[in-house]
Amino acid sequence: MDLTHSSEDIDFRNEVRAFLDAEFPQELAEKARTETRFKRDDYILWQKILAKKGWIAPHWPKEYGGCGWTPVQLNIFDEELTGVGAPRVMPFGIRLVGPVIYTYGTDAQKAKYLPRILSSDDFWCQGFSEPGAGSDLASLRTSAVREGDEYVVNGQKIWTSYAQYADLIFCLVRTDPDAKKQLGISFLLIDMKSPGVSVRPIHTLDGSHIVNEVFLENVRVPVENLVGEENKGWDYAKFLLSNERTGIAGIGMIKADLALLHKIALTERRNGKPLIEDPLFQARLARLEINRRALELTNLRMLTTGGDSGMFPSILKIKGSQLQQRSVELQMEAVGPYALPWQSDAMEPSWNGTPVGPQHVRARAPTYFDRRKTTVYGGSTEVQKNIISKTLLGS
Amino acid sequence: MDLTHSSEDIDFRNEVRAFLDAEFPQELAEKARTETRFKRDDYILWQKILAKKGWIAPHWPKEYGGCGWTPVQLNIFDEELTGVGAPRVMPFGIRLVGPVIYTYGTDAQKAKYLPRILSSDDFWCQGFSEPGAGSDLASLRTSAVREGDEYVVNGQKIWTSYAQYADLIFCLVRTDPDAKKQLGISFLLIDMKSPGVSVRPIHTLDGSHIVNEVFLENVRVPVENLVGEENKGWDYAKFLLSNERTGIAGIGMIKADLALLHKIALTERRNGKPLIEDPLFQARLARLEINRRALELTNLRMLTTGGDSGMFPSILKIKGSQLQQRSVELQMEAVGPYALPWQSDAMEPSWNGTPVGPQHVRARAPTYFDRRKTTVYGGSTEVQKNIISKTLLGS
Amino acid sequence: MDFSYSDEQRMLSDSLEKLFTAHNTAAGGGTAAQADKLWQACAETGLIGLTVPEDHGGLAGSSADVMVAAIQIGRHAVQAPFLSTAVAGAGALRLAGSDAQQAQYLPALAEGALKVACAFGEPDARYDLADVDTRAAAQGDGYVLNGAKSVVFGGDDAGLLIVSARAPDTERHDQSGLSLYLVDADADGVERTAYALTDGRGAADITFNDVKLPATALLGAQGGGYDIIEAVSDLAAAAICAEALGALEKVIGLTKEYLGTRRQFGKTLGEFQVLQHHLADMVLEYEHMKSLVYEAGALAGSDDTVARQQAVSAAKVVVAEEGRRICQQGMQMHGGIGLTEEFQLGQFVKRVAVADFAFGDADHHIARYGGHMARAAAAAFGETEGHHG
Amino acid sequence: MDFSYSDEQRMLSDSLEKLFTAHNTAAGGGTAAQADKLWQACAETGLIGLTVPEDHGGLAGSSADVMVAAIQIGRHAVQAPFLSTAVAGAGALRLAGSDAQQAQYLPALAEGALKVACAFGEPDARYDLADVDTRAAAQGDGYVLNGAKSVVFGGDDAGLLIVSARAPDTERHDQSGLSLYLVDADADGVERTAYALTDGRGAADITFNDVKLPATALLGAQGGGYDIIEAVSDLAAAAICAEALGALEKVIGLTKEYLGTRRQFGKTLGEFQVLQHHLADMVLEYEHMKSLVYEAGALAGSDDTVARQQAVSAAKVVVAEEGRRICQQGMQMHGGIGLTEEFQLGQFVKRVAVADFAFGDADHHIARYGGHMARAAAAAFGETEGHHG
Repeated sequence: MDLTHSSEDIDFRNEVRAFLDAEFPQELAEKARTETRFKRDDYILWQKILAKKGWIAPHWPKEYGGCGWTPVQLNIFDEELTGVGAPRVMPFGIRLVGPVIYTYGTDAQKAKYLPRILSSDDFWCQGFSEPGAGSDLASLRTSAVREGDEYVVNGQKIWTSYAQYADLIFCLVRTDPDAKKQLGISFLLIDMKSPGVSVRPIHTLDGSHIVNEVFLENVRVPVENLVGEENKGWDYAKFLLSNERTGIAGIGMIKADLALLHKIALTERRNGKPLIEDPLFQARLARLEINRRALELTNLRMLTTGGDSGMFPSILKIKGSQLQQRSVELQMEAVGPYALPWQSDAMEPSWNGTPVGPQHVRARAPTYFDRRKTTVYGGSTEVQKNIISKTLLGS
Repeated sequence: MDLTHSSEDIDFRNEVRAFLDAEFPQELAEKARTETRFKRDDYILWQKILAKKGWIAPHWPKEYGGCGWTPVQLNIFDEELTGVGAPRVMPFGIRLVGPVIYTYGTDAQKAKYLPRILSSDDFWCQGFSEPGAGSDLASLRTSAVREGDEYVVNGQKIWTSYAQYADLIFCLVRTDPDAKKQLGISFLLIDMKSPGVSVRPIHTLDGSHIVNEVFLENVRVPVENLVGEENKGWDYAKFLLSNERTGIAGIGMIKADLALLHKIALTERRNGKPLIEDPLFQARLARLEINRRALELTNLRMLTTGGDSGMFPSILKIKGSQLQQRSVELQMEAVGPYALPWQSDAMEPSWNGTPVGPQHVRARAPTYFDRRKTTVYGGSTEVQKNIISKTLLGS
Repeated sequence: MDFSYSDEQRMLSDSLEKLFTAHNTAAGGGTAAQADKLWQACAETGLIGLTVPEDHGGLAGSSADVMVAAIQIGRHAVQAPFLSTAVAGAGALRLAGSDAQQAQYLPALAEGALKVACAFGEPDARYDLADVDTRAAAQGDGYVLNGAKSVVFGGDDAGLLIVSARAPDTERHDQSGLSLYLVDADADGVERTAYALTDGRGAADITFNDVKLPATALLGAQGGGYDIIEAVSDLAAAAICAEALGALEKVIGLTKEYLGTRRQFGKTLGEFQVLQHHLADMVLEYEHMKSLVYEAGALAGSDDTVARQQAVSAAKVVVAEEGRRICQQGMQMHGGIGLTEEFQLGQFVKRVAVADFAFGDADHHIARYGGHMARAAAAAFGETEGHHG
Repeated sequence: MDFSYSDEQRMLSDSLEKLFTAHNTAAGGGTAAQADKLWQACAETGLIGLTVPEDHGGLAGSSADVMVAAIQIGRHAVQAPFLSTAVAGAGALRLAGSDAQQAQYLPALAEGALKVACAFGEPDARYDLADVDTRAAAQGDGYVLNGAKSVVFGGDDAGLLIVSARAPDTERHDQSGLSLYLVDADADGVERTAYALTDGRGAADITFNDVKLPATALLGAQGGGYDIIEAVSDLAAAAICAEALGALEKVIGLTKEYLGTRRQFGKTLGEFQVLQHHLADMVLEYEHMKSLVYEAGALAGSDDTVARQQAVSAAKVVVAEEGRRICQQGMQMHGGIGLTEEFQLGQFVKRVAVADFAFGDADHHIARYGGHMARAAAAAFGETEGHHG
């Protein structure tokens, strides 16, 4: 048992910091500082810098462009990047479809897609959820009917993040309507510019536009865009979702949130003292910090021991999403009456109105509402608890 | 809308207070003050005083000895009695079997049992739960087989409170083994001195002995001890349980607990101040007080409006039992390290050892453990929530 | 002891139900013209003059009547400035106004011709109503006002502002240095930044730069402002709790409906025991909150300051804490759809979020309640000394 | 970064598993003879001298090794005074003892021949270790001790007491006035009231009436007691957290087993989704607690005082709060049977209850953690001023 970072890890952290000092663009740092929402160009700008350094897909196998880092190093990397407020690397290409392609794709698919994922020349989005199929993903109804060398796809996807930016979408589609739920599903790559694809924005309570509905009307997709075998898509989706879950504890983000929270709690005052010295607020904040500490250690414990059991990703997802919510909830509490003015628009880069209150109050209520999604997406808290109890009790 | 007590109610409260000043025995007050456990004689002593005043069964119909008080008055009565620390009136005769007998019993049963219930000459206990039938009461297996003018009863009851004091037990027994669960059950009155009845104490975590196992081996019970019709016992049990639930919020007890808690929090000190002025403890205590306030108002709202729906008893039971637990939990927190010495024996009237710490610390840990039962008995919290959601969603 | 609506209260509630349904308030604030039309209709039903004395054209209603109205306002997500004008504004004028002041302002208020906003909060004050840095200096017959107020409910379009300010020679937190002043919102030196709150209603930050006030601008006694400020703030707090109660009724109703219809894994969501129990928890807390909100409504106008503060703080703590939890649970059970602008859940959730942080947050009110509690306990049992020695 | 047991730790854990199983410790404390036999067996495995330096007959183990042992002690509900003698007692002697003092006491301690108890807490002090009213006055070559200590773990049958006391001319809370003294438990003027704690282990309240001490009784530097007291208390706190972790593993295991076997309404309890999720919650919190307890074990002996205090306080807060909740949930899901003396759940639950209130409760440790947090934040961002002005 040794709970300290090795000197190699410390060196690695310094290397990452040096890179960030040198390469993280000032304009993105300024956006992060002012809590201005990142847009497509911001993501691409940063991803191309990472790609140039060779750090865009560190967890990929080395042969495909990965870095061969240890889990602890991957964790340090994530922490340092979120620590400076870097835009998160869009997961759809790098974390989600990329591994599916290099694991199950044909050589042609690998050659065509992987380089453009690494270079951020393709912006991907994910077409899994449907209006009637949220947590119960396997009940999806979008159909793909084979006609010659093409599939004809009809259906609707929902909650598609950044579809408005996307060049490509990877979809689960039903290729065998008669098979049992999970058995008739295939994994298809679709060009967003194909005729019949349309995107409708969904505006969320926080006042932002990230998610969308994607409509697919007689969209013709070449059969070479099928990944793996027909009707085996559920297996690839499960593989993909297990990758999605491990990153979702969001420890880097929580630490960044807490740093901001400390700053706010030092600035805001109650009864003549900084809020961080107010006994009630301090106790809440300390409890949150202790939870962050526990999550971080548990994450490292899982990474270094491989996890005691299949329930660890769920354990991290639940606690992580709770803390991602709790930290912005305390940020909102910290600003008191300034949680009331609604300044979501002030988070847009194009906005030029008169802000209310100091910089740090603007994003508080919108961010609170935005974060409610973390216990819903990527397998809701309820679904994760089902998984944990199933592991414990059998089923 | 008028949330104040009427002048009649205030007069009534004064009348009860005057009675208590005059009649509540000094020796019982002393036991209450020192948190000494009441025994059989204490209960009987107090019940006979109430009986003499005509206040032993105020909620009964006047013709059977009730007082004709309003629900609000009944509430005031309960509050004042628990406020002075009076032993609670044992519910088994007065609240539970009494109403069953005067509602469903024969004239002979009424004449035989009701006067002795009112006079406390019979001490009753309740034989419902069985080792395999807790919340799922209807799966009980104790059998009663008719032989001539008698039933022969075989089986086992568990969690029988005060069976060690009891003269009589009212039991649910299975009289038709072939009928569906709820349909073959009858309601039987059994003399505890009958051959074949034996009682085994169950010692609980708090170090007290209240509950028991009751074994019934070839116990012969005259058929005239059957209440109502054979195989209709489930209906009477439901009637009885609905009476049990309304009193179970335990508002009087919670108020008495909170009064003690205030006293402790004024005495104990943290950082040089009375604990009640410590911001963290004060906030917890205030939250509990606010909940007590809400429960009390909700109880009165239910009593005066008849309740908006069938879920009100469950709502009161859940919140009431939570607060009964929470108040003694805070009492335990209030004494800090003095929660550690285990002094359950010091609560027995016969004990003559050396106590540790001041009077108010002794009962803290035992009482904490004792109160865990309140969310289990009388329909567990989980069962109550099933009832509420069924009311809301249908089933 | 009676928790039910009186006949008059039932009529008030029913008429507002009809009015707000007709104006489809739940669809949002609407255009300025629609908002004006609604405001006039509110005036005609007597809603705006609800607490205004009869001889000034009002209904002379109680704080309990305000609660009845506010519940409907919450249920229908009404964005009209009822709280600022009819509750706080009318309250301050009633409690502190001279006969002449009442006669001057209240009839116009009740008619819907004059909107009023109370400007008590300041940028650095958090929820401390005595933490006032705005100063009113005597000048000639009148005063000159300098300072800044923040998050003024209804401050965006009020014609009359009721401003707390202190005598220049008093210290920052000194309660006895505070007075209230009536300020024409269009007066020279008044500058406001108007904006919408989270739930869509209007508010403003307002600065006062050498604003000249006549002698008649003083509302109530010189130095007697603090008690009025607290009383008015409690009226507003009780009313916003009632609004939240109405909004929460909708949150629960929508969730219940969703659980009954949405299917997943071959069942309705309502067949999953975990979701059943979450719903039961929401209702359990809602029913207890309801009792406290009723009590706060009944006592918000009471002369017994301690009873008033206890009741209002109790309700406010529970609305803030449990209200937030109910909304979180409601959003969670709706999944993605509950987080969209399109679906109506959001506006009720946002309504509750405003009640969470307006007129004192949970920490503010738990401390106020706790203070009363500690004093009462000390009075009941007497101060004691260390006991173990 | 390595969270797994070393080979030595695994061996220690396995040997204790065997030892405690063989002695059937989970059945309760047993007779005095049985307890003695267990104690001797513990000494033989090296458990009692676990942290004693090798040249005094110990294993020179780390605080992490203590954690490994304490988890087993909790899992088997061992009532032997490991914590008081092997953790706190040995810790104080190691940290503050002169060579002569270590040579005098540690070998006997490691052999199981000498039980030691640290008497730091006082009747009115709650968890404030500087709040000491016991006084040691210089007299001739030595000292005379007067005062009272309360809830001394292992105080019931320790042969040697390590007592915190202050110089007579120092004030009640003055840390620099504190020193530690070695006191023979059988000395004249030492009176103890022995009793059992909630989990069955022995403790005592002890008074000192003009107890004469030789010059050699002083442990560590005069006036240098406080740092030692805090360090020893943290060693004990970390160990009792590990005990609780072991006990909680049993609470969860028993609950899981019960859910899998007990049937109701025609199903096993484990088929009810609400109970499934309660169990998931218990495990979720347990796993996070485990990480904190590991960290506290790793850092409890650290020279970095801030890191030590943060890690210990973090673990202690979570053990107290979540540990209590897990136990409540475990009892609840067991129903009546979980509340009986007969069923083994109770002793593990009581074990956790002792960890809840020993060596600082949740409020004590949240304040200590919060203080470090606030100081670190201020250092990182610098003190700032009011921002809104």
